Amino acid sequence: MTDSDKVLNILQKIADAIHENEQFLTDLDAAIGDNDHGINMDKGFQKVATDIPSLSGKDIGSILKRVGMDLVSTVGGSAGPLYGTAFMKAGAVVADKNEIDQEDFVSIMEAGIGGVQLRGKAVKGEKTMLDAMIPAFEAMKASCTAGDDTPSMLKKGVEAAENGVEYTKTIIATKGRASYLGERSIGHQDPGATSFTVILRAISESY
Amino acid sequence: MTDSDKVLNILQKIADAIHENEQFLTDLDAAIGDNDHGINMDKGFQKVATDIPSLSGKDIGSILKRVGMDLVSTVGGSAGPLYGTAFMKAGAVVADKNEIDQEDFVSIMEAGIGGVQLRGKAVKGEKTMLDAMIPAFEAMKASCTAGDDTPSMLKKGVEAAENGVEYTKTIIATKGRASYLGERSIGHQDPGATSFTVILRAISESY
Amino acid sequence: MKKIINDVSQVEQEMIQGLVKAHPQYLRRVTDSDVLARAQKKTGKVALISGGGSGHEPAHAGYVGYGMLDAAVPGAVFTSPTPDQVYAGIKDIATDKGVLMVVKNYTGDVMNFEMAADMARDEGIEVEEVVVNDDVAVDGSLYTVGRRGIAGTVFVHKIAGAKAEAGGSLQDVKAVAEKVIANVRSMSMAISPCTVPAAGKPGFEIGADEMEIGIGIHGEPGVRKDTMKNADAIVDELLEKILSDLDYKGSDVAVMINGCGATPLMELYIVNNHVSDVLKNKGINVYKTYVGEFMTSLEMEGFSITLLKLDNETKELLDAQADTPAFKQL
Amino acid sequence: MKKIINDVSQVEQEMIQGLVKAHPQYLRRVTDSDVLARAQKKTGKVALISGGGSGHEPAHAGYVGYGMLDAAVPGAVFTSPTPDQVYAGIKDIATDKGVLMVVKNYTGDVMNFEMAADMARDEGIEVEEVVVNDDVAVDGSLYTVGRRGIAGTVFVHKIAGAKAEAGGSLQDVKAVAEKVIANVRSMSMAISPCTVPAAGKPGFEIGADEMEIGIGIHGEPGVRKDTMKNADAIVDELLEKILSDLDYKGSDVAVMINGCGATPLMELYIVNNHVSDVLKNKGINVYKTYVGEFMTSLEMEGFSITLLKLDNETKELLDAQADTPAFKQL
Ligand SMILES: Nc1ncnc2c1ncn2[C@@H]1O[C@H](COP(=O)(O)OP(=O)(O)O)[C@@H](O)[C@H]1O
Ligand SMILES: Nc1ncnc2c1ncn2[C@@H]1O[C@H](COP(=O)(O)OP(=O)(O)O)[C@@H](O)[C@H]1O
Ligand SMILES: [Mg+2]
Ligand SMILES: [Mg+2]
Ligand SMILES: [Mg+2]
Ligand SMILES: [Mg+2]
Repeated sequence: MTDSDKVLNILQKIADAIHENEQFLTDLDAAIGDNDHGINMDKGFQKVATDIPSLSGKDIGSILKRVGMDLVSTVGGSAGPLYGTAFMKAGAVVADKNEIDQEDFVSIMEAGIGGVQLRGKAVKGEKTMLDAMIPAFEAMKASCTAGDDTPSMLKKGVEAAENGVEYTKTIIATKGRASYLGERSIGHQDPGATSFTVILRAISESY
Repeated sequence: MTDSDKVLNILQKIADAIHENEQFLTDLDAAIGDNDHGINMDKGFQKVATDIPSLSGKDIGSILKRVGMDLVSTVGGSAGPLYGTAFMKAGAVVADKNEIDQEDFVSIMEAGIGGVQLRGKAVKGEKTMLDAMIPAFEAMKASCTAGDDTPSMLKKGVEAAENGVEYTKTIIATKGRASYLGERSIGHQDPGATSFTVILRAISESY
Repeated sequence: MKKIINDVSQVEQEMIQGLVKAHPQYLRRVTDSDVLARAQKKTGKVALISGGGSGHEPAHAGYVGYGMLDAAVPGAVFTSPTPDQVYAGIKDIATDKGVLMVVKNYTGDVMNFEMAADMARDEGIEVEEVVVNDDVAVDGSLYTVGRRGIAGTVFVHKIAGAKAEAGGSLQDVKAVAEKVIANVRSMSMAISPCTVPAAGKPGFEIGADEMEIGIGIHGEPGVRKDTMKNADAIVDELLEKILSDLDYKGSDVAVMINGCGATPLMELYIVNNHVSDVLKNKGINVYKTYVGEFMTSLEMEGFSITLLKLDNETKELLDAQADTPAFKQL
Repeated sequence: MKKIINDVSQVEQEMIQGLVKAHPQYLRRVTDSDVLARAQKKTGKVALISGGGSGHEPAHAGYVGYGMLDAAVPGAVFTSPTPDQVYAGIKDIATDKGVLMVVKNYTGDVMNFEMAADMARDEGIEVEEVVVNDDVAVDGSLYTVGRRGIAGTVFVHKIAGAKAEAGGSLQDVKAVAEKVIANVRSMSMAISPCTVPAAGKPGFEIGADEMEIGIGIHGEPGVRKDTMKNADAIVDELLEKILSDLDYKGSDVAVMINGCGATPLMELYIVNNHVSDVLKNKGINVYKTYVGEFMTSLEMEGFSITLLKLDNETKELLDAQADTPAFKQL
């Protein structure tokens, strides 16, 4: 079981991980986008980090919603509404909960993906964050069903996300700015898929 | 004695010499001016070269006036009115002549300098073309008085002009664009003094 | 990175302050937001709002004023503004005739503006949206995000703005904006990249003898790298793409030759010289030409060509008076 | 050198053609010359002519039109036009109220314009001249060629142009032009050089962490190289020079923040943000601010600050309507 304090703890880890990867994510976006993904994500998670103290004692649903709102109102670009909506939708499925279990994790992932798809109207294979998110979700769901513990479930999720990132190198983007490059987007990994993997890895490393 | 045909011949040599030195003169102007002296001078003397056939048979005064007008109407910048007026004034002192002698050469130089000073209101020591022209004129005048022949007179003129160019490296410009640089103009030779020396050398080498 | 700035994290804020200090007769900053609205709110007309990332100046704050926009929402450099900012703008300028959002077709812009519109609609504000997609460099098919919005957006501001100023209803203003969008096409190229201040290095690398064809306005690489060509050849290529996307033959067009930020105006006129000739040869009548910087990408060197096919209504609206910091017409 | 041009020897000609094709409602090329004059010659008023080397666009052709110039004479890039060209312009626009030449203080410009004036006077045309020398970067003493003319020239065009349009006599127009000249000061800096097309390489070299202070408008090096500073520090330095040259304390001023060609408008607004604050702190009242590209040096990156001290007459003339390709005021 994961309680609110642990969630706040994880959020700080995510913020740190994004901050460490700011330049890397921006460089990935320079290659096939507009050179700002790391900058934007870092701005958002720094805001989240600032808000952590004020979230102490809140239920996990409220915490995740607040993260979503922070992201929506600070990140901008595509990542802001996408990640923002993901966190808000995730918050909704664990509304009022002060503890979440392994299945909640899977539901959170599913709801987050729903949020991204609601906003961005993309599917798998379009070279977006979904190419890391969906495989990670599927791996975690299978692992959960198979009775793995949380750490192994998360490890499998990270592995699937990483493979998803690798997969984005092989395909042409049809959503997001990278789609403007046509063939030229091949060979480059998607920044959003990468930032999602950074986030999931930070979560996994907290267990 | 130098006849009209010889003058036209010399003008072609001058045009060739300026053309060869176009880049060099422009580079000198880049250092302390606006990067165009060679370009402008070449434009002017290419026009002169084009006009040479139509000047065949004309008296030397008319030829020089026409050169002056060509320069005034094609060179632009400072060099256009300065060299242009110099040639026009030079033409005036040999009006209607079909042949000129050594003394005429000296008068031509003197009148040319008068033209430059009429327009530019500069004196010696201001880091302009005058710092080559005036010493050249003085050397030629002395040489003429001493009874030298035309080739040696011209050689002495070129030598004096070259020394004048060297001298411009040591002084601060107080006229022309180089004056804006203040102290920074020291160490650089004046483009206009250099182009004058190129011209005089071309004349000298025609004898 | 060498830029005339103080602090990479403050460029947007200091720009906004500098804008208001320069143009107090035109611009006012909406309290507690980054939104730039008309100095005097105009009621009784449809209100127009646009925006997007900063770095495209004079777009969009430069177009706030009589006959064009009522507010502009600048995001971080090349990053679309957040919904709360757009919402603050909508709320400030909203009139009982409604609000039209002019959005450039980028995933981020569309999502953020639509989230804001939803927030405003929840409060009973009538909000409509048009999405500008004039860039023929990118595939406009259904299976992609569609064409991008670039310099043609300024024609939407001008013409829809004039319609609103003339008292058109929200549906009228939206309809004429959509007419412009249906009839405007653009394409860009660049010979140098630009550097997002916070990123600290250029968005792409380019060789001394190369150019990028089909660039967007965010310093992103183009759809194709090519060896550098002369101005006329580049114009031919861009025009061919534009003219094969929409049939302009026999029509009156407005032309915009837009500099990307660092292109000498001299070069833009050299470009226009050939654009004008080509159009004439193809039986397309140039009704009006705009040459300058209208939609830039920081210090990127390059240009875009925009052609807008006109009819009587759009001609009249294009010719109407405008008085904004960056677009004035008597 | 990578430029959007066709042929280095044709840049001026193609630009002139591109200008006329873009702005036929404003501009006409005077037959057999490079001169750009108003599309419709205006009689019954003093005619204003200006010019200089090309490469400063929109100066000066962009200022030809109602309320400003009657003709502009563009020379080769950074090279003052020849007397026959200036003469062709004077002859075309001359009215019985006379002609005022607005010349920037460069040896070449002054000599070529004065030769042209002499030619025109020989034909009985009344010609007067003012020489703009607003650049405080260079020594204005009697023993030098004096201060250069830079962006402040645009204020002379605007105010003298308005006076002429209002029916002022040649002496009136000249007097107000001289009043502007006496009250206007500017200073520039650059962080990158520019390349004269025919020269093929930059006018100066500059390190990644250096800037040139006190540059002119011809891509020439400045009076001093310095290590790069932040925008506010640069503004402080330029303003200090300007304010110590002329006492602006307590007066109303017009401010011009001028981009040299490649400076993002965003940075010019960041500059204005601090300029505006400093002036306020010093008790100088900003009456009006212009931010943009008014007097450029091809693709040079940098800016100039111009301050014009106003009185009631010059305020009114500054506020008057203008309608030219590059300067419109309602
Ligand atoms: N429609 C979409 N659905 C899902 N993810 C998307 C979509 N469009 C873009 N993305 C993701 O957003 C990332 C880019 O984010 P960011 O750089 O912050 O936004 P922007 O493209 O507006 O600059 C891409 O790498 C991609 O993963
Ligand atoms: N007042 C002057 N008197 C004499 N020569 C001058 C004067 N001003 C400038 N010059 C000469 O003109 C040269 C520069 O010519 P050029 O580069 O063609 O003109 P510009 O300075 O207008 O670009 C200088 O090197 C100098 O020799
Ligand atoms: Mg991005
Ligand atoms: Mg020169
Ligand atoms: Mg972005
Ligand atoms: Mg010159």
